Parts: sequence; structure tokens; C-alpha cells
Amino acid sequence: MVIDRKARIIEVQDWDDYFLFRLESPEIARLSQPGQFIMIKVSETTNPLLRRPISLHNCTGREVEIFFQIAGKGTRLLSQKKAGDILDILGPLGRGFSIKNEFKGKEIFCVGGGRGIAPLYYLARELSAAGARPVIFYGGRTSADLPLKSRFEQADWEVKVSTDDGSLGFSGLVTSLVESELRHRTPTFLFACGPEAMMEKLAEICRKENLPAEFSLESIMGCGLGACWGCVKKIRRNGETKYLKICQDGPVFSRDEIVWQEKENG
Amino acid sequence: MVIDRKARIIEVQDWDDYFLFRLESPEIARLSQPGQFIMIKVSETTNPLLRRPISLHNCTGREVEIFFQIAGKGTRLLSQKKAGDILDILGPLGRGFSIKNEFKGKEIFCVGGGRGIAPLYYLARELSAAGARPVIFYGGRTSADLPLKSRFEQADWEVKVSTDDGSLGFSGLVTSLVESELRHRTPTFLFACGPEAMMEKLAEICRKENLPAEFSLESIMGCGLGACWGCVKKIRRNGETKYLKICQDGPVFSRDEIVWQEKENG
Amino acid sequence: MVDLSVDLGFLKLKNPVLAASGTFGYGLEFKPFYDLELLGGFVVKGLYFNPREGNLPPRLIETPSGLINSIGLQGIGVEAFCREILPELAELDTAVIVNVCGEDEDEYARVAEYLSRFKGIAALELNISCPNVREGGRCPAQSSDATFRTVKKVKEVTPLPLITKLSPNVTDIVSIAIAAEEAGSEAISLVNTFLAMAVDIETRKPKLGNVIGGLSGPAIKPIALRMVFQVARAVKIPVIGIGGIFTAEDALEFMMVGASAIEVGTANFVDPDACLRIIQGMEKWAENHGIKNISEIIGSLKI
Amino acid sequence: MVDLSVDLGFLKLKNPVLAASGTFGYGLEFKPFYDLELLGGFVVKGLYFNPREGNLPPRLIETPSGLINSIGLQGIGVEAFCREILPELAELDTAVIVNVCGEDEDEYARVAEYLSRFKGIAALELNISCPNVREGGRCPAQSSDATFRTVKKVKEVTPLPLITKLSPNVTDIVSIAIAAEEAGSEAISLVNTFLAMAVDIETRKPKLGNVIGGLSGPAIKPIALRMVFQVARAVKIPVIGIGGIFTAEDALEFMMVGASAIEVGTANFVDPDACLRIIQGMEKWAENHGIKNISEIIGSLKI
Ligand SMILES: Cc1cc2nc3c(=O)[nH]c(=O)nc-3n(C[C@H](O)[C@H](O)[C@H](O)COP(=O)(O)OP(=O)(O)OC[C@H]3O[C@@H](n4cnc5c(N)ncnc54)[C@H](O)[C@@H]3O)c2cc1C
Ligand SMILES: Cc1cc2nc3c(=O)[nH]c(=O)nc-3n(C[C@H](O)[C@H](O)[C@H](O)COP(=O)(O)OP(=O)(O)OC[C@H]3O[C@@H](n4cnc5c(N)ncnc54)[C@H](O)[C@@H]3O)c2cc1C
Ligand SMILES: Cc1cc2nc3c(=O)[nH]c(=O)nc-3n(C[C@H](O)[C@H](O)[C@H](O)COP(=O)(O)O)c2cc1C
Ligand SMILES: Cc1cc2nc3c(=O)[nH]c(=O)nc-3n(C[C@H](O)[C@H](O)[C@H](O)COP(=O)(O)O)c2cc1C
Ligand code: FES
Ligand code: FES
Repeated sequence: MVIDRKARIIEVQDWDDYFLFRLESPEIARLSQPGQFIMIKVSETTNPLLRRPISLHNCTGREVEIFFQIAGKGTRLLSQKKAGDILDILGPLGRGFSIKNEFKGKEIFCVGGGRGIAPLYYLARELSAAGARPVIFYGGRTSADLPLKSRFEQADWEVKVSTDDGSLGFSGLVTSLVESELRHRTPTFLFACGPEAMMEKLAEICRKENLPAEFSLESIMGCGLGACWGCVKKIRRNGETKYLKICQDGPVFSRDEIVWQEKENG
Repeated sequence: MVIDRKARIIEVQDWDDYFLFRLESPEIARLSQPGQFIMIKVSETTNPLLRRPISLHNCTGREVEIFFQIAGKGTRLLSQKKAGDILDILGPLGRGFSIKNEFKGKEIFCVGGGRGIAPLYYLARELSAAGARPVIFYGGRTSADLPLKSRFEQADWEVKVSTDDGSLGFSGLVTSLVESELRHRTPTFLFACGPEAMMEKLAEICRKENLPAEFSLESIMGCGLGACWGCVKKIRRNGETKYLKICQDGPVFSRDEIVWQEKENG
Repeated sequence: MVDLSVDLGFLKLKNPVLAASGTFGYGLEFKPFYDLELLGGFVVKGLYFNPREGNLPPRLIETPSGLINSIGLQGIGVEAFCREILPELAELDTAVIVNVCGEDEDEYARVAEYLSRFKGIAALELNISCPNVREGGRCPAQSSDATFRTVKKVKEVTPLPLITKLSPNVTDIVSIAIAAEEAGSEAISLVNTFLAMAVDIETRKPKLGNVIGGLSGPAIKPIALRMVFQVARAVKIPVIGIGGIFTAEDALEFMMVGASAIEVGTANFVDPDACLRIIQGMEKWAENHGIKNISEIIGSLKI
Repeated sequence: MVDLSVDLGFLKLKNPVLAASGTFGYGLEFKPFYDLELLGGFVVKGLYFNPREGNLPPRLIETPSGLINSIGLQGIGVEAFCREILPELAELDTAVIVNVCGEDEDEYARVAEYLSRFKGIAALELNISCPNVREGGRCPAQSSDATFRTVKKVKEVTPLPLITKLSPNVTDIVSIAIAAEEAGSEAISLVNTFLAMAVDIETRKPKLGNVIGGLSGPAIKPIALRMVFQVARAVKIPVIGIGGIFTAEDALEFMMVGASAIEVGTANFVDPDACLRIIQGMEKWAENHGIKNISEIIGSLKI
């Protein structure tokens, strides 16, 4: 469903490579789900050509937030926008995370790697609202990749950070941090978003621990609307394994549905 | 000769569709001639792809000025630059107007149509410096097309303006204004820059009055450096009629050299 | 008031703007954006007889002013289409055109024959030009003979009007267009995508799972326009122009060189109401230029 | 230190970067920007035997990420070139390649034969692919036979190594490349420009005086890359990649799919020291990736 097409930027926060925009977008704020995303037009010319998918990072009142990293020329152009500019957007799109009634009172692991942290703030807020206890795992290469640490901490959730280079928090991959926590804790569910290798490893850990989980996948998107079949991922569902659209059937899929490694260039 | 590649914008002045930039470009300021131009990179992406040619409007000390009109997407992008930005330029390029010793003490007509006024400020200053008396004819469709009127007037030159719609000065084409002045004045030379139809008409008037003249031509330019043969115009010179490069052999050509109307799409 | 309608002979369109196959889903995906009945029509995603998996991802790569895709015609197959989608489309007061694919000449005919049993289809667009399904991107539209044979075979099994969609990956597009005309095609549409590739220099692998894909978007417009110009002068049947049309001005260029209608592809991704914007822009342009019937401008190029 | 040199067999280049014909004048135009001896080499503007006027202006039109030109090979002719320009070029310690044109097979041979009398030319690039001189843009590189005959004829009259430059306006670029190889060409370069056009909707006239021109620039890169990939796998002689190369990364993509060297065209207009930037970027990339000889990456694509 697409309900908002224009969103005014109210505030821009930046940490070199990472940016947080607060946008006025009343309908999306009212009707979206954590894990959904918007498609943003980043350029007035034909290069870059396509819109860029960005998750909803937070929704409150009439406002939504997005959090993104500069990954290439599209996100760079986006980062140059200023408060007062109007963004041309489509959204909310996709199927988000499943927040279940039985999460109430339970511990829920939310694992974000790098920019993959973006949708987890909105998710954790909704989990809290549903009475669950989110535990945030936030991994990055180095401390500069964890700009949202204090924001999550201020929200009064348990926050565990890791850096590959040991510059902040646990030294090593966030997957190892999750694994070691699982030795003495038994969460009810795990949600994750981040690099595919991270999520694949988490899926493996979860399977071993019998921990149900959902993952938010990425892909280059042509339309974001289910019209181009460009964003597909091999998914096992209803006894069939086939290409489903990340933009429409996802971006969130559950642990055992995802075929992580398809043979390449085959 | 290309001597400057970067120029910092010091000041921007704007009148809706027209812009005047003051640039720091010491070498061009020192070594250029009126009628020469620079090639400006207007975009970081590939659309628009090519640089845009813009005349030198003025040169003083370490600074040069350019004056341009928004004509399409390239000049629009240029107009969005701000003081402090660095322009990527090539210049000075081309062969400018010929200021001759015998102009001393004589009246010289300088005719600009619309954005074609741009190089005439620099020209008039050098004419003054050489002891000549420039008379500026400045034509536009309407009064909004004459933003530089007061600038020329402040320089203490005789300035005659015309508008097609009569909203300011002489009502009608600038060519008619020139024609009527020629009934009672005998200038020594005429320089002009503007729409080709205007210049062609002026060439005809000058021939009738036996008034020598030079015209600054426009063309879409690939390189501005004489390397692509993209910018040519049919020119009669040394007994031959052939395609010469506006960027290198021009942009200024003299009255009888220019073959105004070539058969089209032939 | 401008009359935007154009008459293809076998089909009268409300206006010359069609959404191009593969970029408009089965149409319904765009219902949230505007009333589909405002369109001249739309061409649904290419259909084989059976459902198809499509190609290995990644399937899309952006290039300067262009997009390479190697979808490989993933789709639900013609039976599911006729059962699940067509009934809703058939209700619409706009031209619904179905893009017909085949692994071989027989499959084209089977798909066309099957579709002919249903109501609500205005025409078939014969996609003999998809670069994404065979080794090296070969397709019938690269040979006059194969084009003639395929069109002929399909003509024999369907009463529906045929629009043959050509590939730009050829030396002489005119000879292919003439082959389609001689085989009885009611119209020609062109162009499909240009065979293209991109390499990830870090992994040293092709960026597309399928190695090679098809280039579309503004990058190709000048080449597509030239081909439409050449074909429109060479055939008597109507020509539908496709390739990088993003604005009303683009559409008008195609019509001036001889296209009776146009299809909008990649632009639908960048802006889901691109077709609507183009229709409105065309109407406004015609109004400003005192043009009463948009069809006046078809082939009006002065040379 | 990275060794950037590449060996074409008949010619060793300091580095794989050549400036492309028609975009670099006669070379000397770029002397103000950098020392021409830093280049792998450059290809001078196409020469016919006699001076040529070229086509009616306008000759250039910008398109999204592309440029259409219809220069029509204006130039001074081979005699004036050898008299006025070549002596200065011959002094340069870099590969000077001359782009050879002809109205017919005989003229190609005459130009090549004449050039062979002079010192300082490293190779001839046979421009059998210029779209701007004949009706409808036809050229020998659109037919295997004409390609074979033209190359063969030129081979007979010159001891200079031949690089045959192919047109992308063909159905099967591989078959043309093979024809050139079989006729004895020492190398293949591709691509020349794509036939294209643009219309001014206000005047309803083609934007180019010549109606049709050739498209170059980043827009065509993905198609050119695919063609170089296909040709490099099919021939044994070295392949020089051309088409929309603006950055070192672009150049590396072409080399990975099999090009032994590359030519930079339109980029020289946008940035007169584009070639230098590309050479430096390549060197830096190789350094960062621990590559000692740039020639290691030729054809290193993993599929
Ligand atoms: C559903 C979804 C939600 C997302 N949410 C966020 C978010 O909240 N914050 C955030 O920072 N990023 C998010 N992303 C990723 C973001 O869309 C990409 O980083 C962005 O599109 C890259 O565009 P670019 O022009 O900056 O980079 P490009 O120059 O296009 O590419 C840079 C590199 O990123 C790769 N890439 C390009 N597009 C994508 C893509 N869509 N997904 C993955 N890799 C890509 C390219 O292959 C290339 O290697 C999300 C992606 C998806 C699919
Ligand atoms: C030597 C020279 C000096 C110039 N000096 C000035 C100056 O001082 N101030 C100023 O305002 N303009 C000047 N121009 C004109 C200016 O270069 C063009 O207006 C500009 O390039 C248009 O670019 P655009 O992207 O804004 O328009 P586009 O979107 O590219 O085109 C808009 C329209 O202008 C036409 N056009 C495009 N480029 C040119 C061109 N180079 N010459 C003529 N028409 C063109 C197009 O065909 C189209 O109709 C000069 C041109 C030349 C050749
Ligand atoms: C993602 C994608 C999928 C496509 N699928 C089809 C298809 O199924 N059948 C077809 O005939 N053309 C298909 N095409 C080609 C388009 O219909 C159109 O011919 C081409 O994209 C050029 O137009 P454009 O530049 O406006 O996109 C597809 C194009 C894209 C980008
Ligand atoms: C203005 C211009 C003139 C050209 N003239 C020639 C020529 O004389 N001979 C030739 O073989 N190619 C000529 N070309 C083609 C280029 O050498 C090159 O093959 C083509 O532009 C593609 O490369 P690019 O995208 O890097 O420009 C010309 C290209 C342009 C843009
Ligand atoms: S992005 Fe187009 S179908 Fe998902
Ligand atoms: S613009 Fe290239 S030669 Fe004049």
C-alpha cells in the first residue's frame, strides 16, 4: 500500500557516513509496521536512475525517521538533502516483522549489523509496546559504525555492542556475541537485519538453539512495488522453493524459508 | 591556451533567470581578452554530460565575472552553485574581439541581445581603456531581460535599451534601434553578440552602411578545445568557404566571413 | 479539448500511451497510483505457457541513465494468468495487451491459441525479442526468417491482432520489420532491450547472475528513436515506439518520427505514475500548440 | 611499483590507455593539459585521402549520459597530415596510431599505403565502422564479407600492424571480428558509435544537421562491454575495448572481460585529462590489490 508520496525533512543528524532524517509523513506514521520500507527518489537527473529502498527507523505521531549509511552515489545524494527539502517517496512498502502476542513478558533478541540496525529501533519500540523485552545486539566494524548506541541505550533497552576491531564493546563479530549470550539466556525469538553473511550465520545458530527467527533481506530494487521481479530471493514456502519478491513478499522472511546460498552465475 | 582549472565563486547575484558570478581566477583575469570564454563543468553526474561554454563578462585584478541565463538543465545546475563553491573550468578559450588602435576617440557600437550582452561589458571596458567611446545597445524581449542595464549605465557609457514588448526603452527589436541611430551617427565599428537572427540582420545593416563589424557566434560545444570539430560554422576566409571551429577559430568572426544561412538538413 | 485518441486500425486507443511489458506487472500493481482506465492501455508481463522461475539473482544493475535486467521472464504462466488475473483486467475500459513468449515457435502458437479463448484481450504483443532466455541472448527477432516463421505460425492460430516486438540487437532492423509485416503482423513495436553487461571489479564477477542482460532506460532512447524512424518509413502497418521514454517530450519525439503510439517501460519504476504524467504532458503540449488531434503529429518530422 | 605495460604482440604499450580517434584531435590539442608521453598512445582523428568538409551542423547533441555526433570526418586529409602534423607526433615517445577511413575499399588502401611511407606511426586503426558518412549509416563493419575484403586489401599494401575497428550496429559482432581476424588484422578495437537520433519537437526537425549520428559516452558502456566480452572470447588476436570509459573502474571492467588495452573517447571532452586520471587510477587500484603487472587482469573475469 502506498499512502504518502511527499515528505518534508524536519531535521537531519549526521555522523560522517551515517545519517538520520526526521520526516513529516503523517499517513506512514499512522499505518506502517516495523520492517517496512520506503522508496526514495534521490536524484533529479537520470544517473542514478532508480529510487533507493530505505527502512522505517521510527514512527511517532505525524513523523517518521530514517537512518542510513552512505553506500554509493544514491545514498550520497540523499545525504546532501537538508531540513526543509521535500523528499519524493513511496511507502510504506513490504511485509514487516511479525510481533506476536506470545512475546509478552519475553526476551526478544534484535540483532543489527551496521546500517542493518535501521529498522530495529522501530521494531524494539513496538516490541516494548507489546510488553516484550527487546535485547539489542549492535555490531559494527569499528566504534564509528555504532552511532545509534546511545539512542538505543536511552530507550532503556538492554544494549550489547560489538566491534570487529574491539574498539567498543565485545571484540569480534556480533554473531559471536549473540552465540555467547545464548549460552546463558533463552530468548523467545530473534530478529535480525544486516549483511547477508551475518544473517546466514545467525540462522545457523538459531537452528542449533531451536530459536525461531526472522530476517530482513536486502536486494537491488527496480520498482519496490512487486512489478518487475527484479528483487527476488529463493524462498521455501508451502512445500515449494521459488523466487519470491523481497519488496512484496518480504523484506522479512523467517528462519527456515531462506535459501541463503544459491549457486552463483550458474 | 588553458591556464586556470579551478575558480572559487566569491559572489552570486541573481535576477530570477539571470545570474552573475564573481570568480577568483587570477591567471584568466591577467591573460584573457574580451570575447573569450571558459568551459564550465556543471554536474558531477553524467547527465548533463558536457561542459557549458560561458563568456568572460569582466576581468579585474584576480577576479573574473560571468553572466548567464538559465537556458536548460546545465545552466540551471550552474545557477544553483553558491559562494564558496569551486567551479571546474577550462579557459580562457577562443579568439576574442579585435580592438584596434584606430578606435581611439571613435564611437564603437556594442550590441547585445538577451544573454548575448555577457561579453560586451568586458569589451566595453577594454574599448574605453583604449580610448574609444563604446555605445551599448541592449535588447531584450521584456524589461526583465535587461538586468545589466544599470551596471552598464554606472560605467558611464551611453546605453540604449530596447524591448520587444516596449516595457522599457525603445519599443521593438534592438536591430531597429541600431538602424535608427545609424541614420544620424557614424560609428567606426560594430560588435555584437546575441541570437543568430539578430546578428544576421545587423550584418545586413552594417553592409548597407559600410560599417565593419564582428560577431560572437554560439554553438553546442563538445570540447571547446578544437579537438572534436563539433562546433563548426561555414566561414569565408582566404578565398575559401569552409567549416571553421567556433571554439578555436572563433567565437568572434567578422562581418563578411560568416555564412549565416546554410541549407538545413541537406 | 485535445483529442488524444489514436487509431491503429485494428485497435482504437484513448491515447497513445501504453505501459510496456515487464515494467507494469500484471497491471494491478499500479492500481494504487491511478485509475488504469486513464491509460491508452498496458501490456502485461511476458507469458510462457507454463510458470517460469526466471534467472539467478542479482537481476538488476543500474548503469548511467540505464538499467540492465535479466529477469528471465519469471511469471505465472498463461493458464494461471487467464484464471487469476485476466477476469479483473477484462473489466477495465482500456486496451489490455498480452505479451506472448515462447521457447520455440510452437510455444508462441500454443500461448497465443490459449489466450484467444478468453475475452478482454485487445491484442497480443509477440515478444520475439527477449534477450534473457537463451544462450548469448539470441532470439527470433534477430533473423528475418525466424521472425517471418514465428509471426506466420501465430497468425494461423489466433484471430487476435498481433503486434510484433522487435529486438534492437540487429544490423538491419528494417528488414526484420518487413518480415513481420509480410507474415501478417498488424503492427510492430520496438525496441526491446539491448544486450549488455556489467562487471564487479572487486569480485571480478559479472554483476548479473545471468552474466548478460538487457539495457533499458533513457540511455537507449536515441538509438531506439533512430530505429523507430527507420522502421516507420519502411512499413505500412502502425509502429509503436519504445525505449527510454520518460517524459511527454520523449513520447512526442517518437510520434513525430512515425510512431502511432508509444510504450513506457523503465520510467514506471522511477515514478509509478509516469504514464499518467506523460499523457497529461502530451495533452498540455498539444493544447499549447493548437493541435486538436494528437494523431496529426504522427510522422510529422520535417526533413 | 606496478608494471602498467601491456604487450599487444605487434606493439608494446607503456600502459593500456589510448585516446580514441575523433575525440583527441591530432593529439597536439591536448598538449596544454599533460605530457602526451604519459599515454599508452593515442589514435588521431580519422583520415581520408583528401581533405573533407564534414557534415552540416548542428553536429553534436547531448542525450542522457551520452553524446550523438555527426561530424562526418571533417579533416585535413592524409597528405596535409603527414606534412604538417606527423613530424611533430613522430618525435613523441608514445604509440601514435592513425585512424584510416575510405569511401570505398580502394581509398582505405590508398590512405594506408600513403601513411606507410612515413616514420613514427605505430599502427593503423581501420575505421570500417563510421556511421556518419553514408546514407543510413551503413559501413563495411556491418558485413563479414566487406570487413574481410577491406582488411585484406589494406593488408596487401602496408607493413604496418592493423587494428580493425568494429561497429556495434550489428546482429553478430563475433562473426565480424572473426572475419577481420581471418583477413589478417593484428588486433580488433570496438566499439565505434551507435546509430542514433534526436528530434526538436518545437521545430519538428532532427536536432542534427545530418539527421542521424553516432551515440557515445557512458550510456553505451554496458552494451560495449558485452560486445568486448563476446569478441575477446572468440578471437585469438588482442582486443581493444572502447565505449563510455570515463573512470579507471570502467577501464578495468573492459580489461577483465578480455580487452588488452582500452580507448577513451567522449571522456576527453568532459575532462581533458581524463586519460591521465584513468592511468593513475588504474595504477592505484593495482597497487591496492597487490597486482604487479596490470596485464594479469586481462580476461580475468570469473564465470
Ligand atoms: C528493504 C531495504 C531496506 C533498506 N533499508 C536501509 C536503511 O534503512 N538504511 C540504509 O543505510 N540502507 C538500507 N538499505 C540499503 C540501501 O537501499 C542501499 O545501501 C542503497 O540502495 C545503495 O544505493 P547507493 O546508490 O548509495 O549505492 P550504489 O552506488 O547503488 O551501490 C553501492 C553498493 O551497494 C550495492 N547495492 C545497491 N543497491 C543495493 C540494495 N538495494 N541493497 C543492497 N545492496 C545494494 C551495490 O551493488 C554496490 O555494491 C535497504 C535496502 C533494502 C532492500
Ligand atoms: C562561446 C560561447 C559563449 C557563451 N557565453 C554565454 C554567456 O556568457 N552567458 C550565457 O547565458 N550563455 C552563454 N552561452 C550559451 C550557453 O553556453 C548555453 O545557453 C548553454 O550551453 C545551454 O546549456 P543548458 O544545459 O542550460 O541548456 P540545454 O538544456 O543544453 O539546451 C537548451 C537549449 O539551448 C540550446 N543550446 C545548448 N547548448 C548551446 C550552446 N552552446 N549554444 C547555443 N545554444 C545551445 C539547445 O539546443 C536547447 O535548445 C555561450 C555559448 C557559447 C558557444
Ligand atoms: C525489468 C524489465 C522486464 C521486462 N520484461 C519484458 C517482458 O516480459 N516482455 C517484453 O516484451 N519486454 C520486456 N521488457 C522490455 C520493455 O518492455 C521495454 O521494451 C524496454 O525496457 C525498453 O523500454 P524502456 O527503456 O522504456 O524501459 C522488460 C524490461 C525491463 C526493464
Ligand atoms: C566527436 C566524435 C568523433 C569521432 N570520430 C571518430 C573517427 O574519426 N574515427 C573513429 O574511428 N571513431 C571516431 N569516433 C568514435 C570514438 O573513437 C569511439 O569509438 C566512440 O566515441 C565510443 O567511445 P566513447 O564512448 O569513449 O566516446 C568519434 C567519436 C566522437 C564522439
Ligand atoms: S523491486 Fe520490483 S518486484 Fe521487487
Ligand atoms: S567544441 Fe570541439 S572543436 Fe570546437
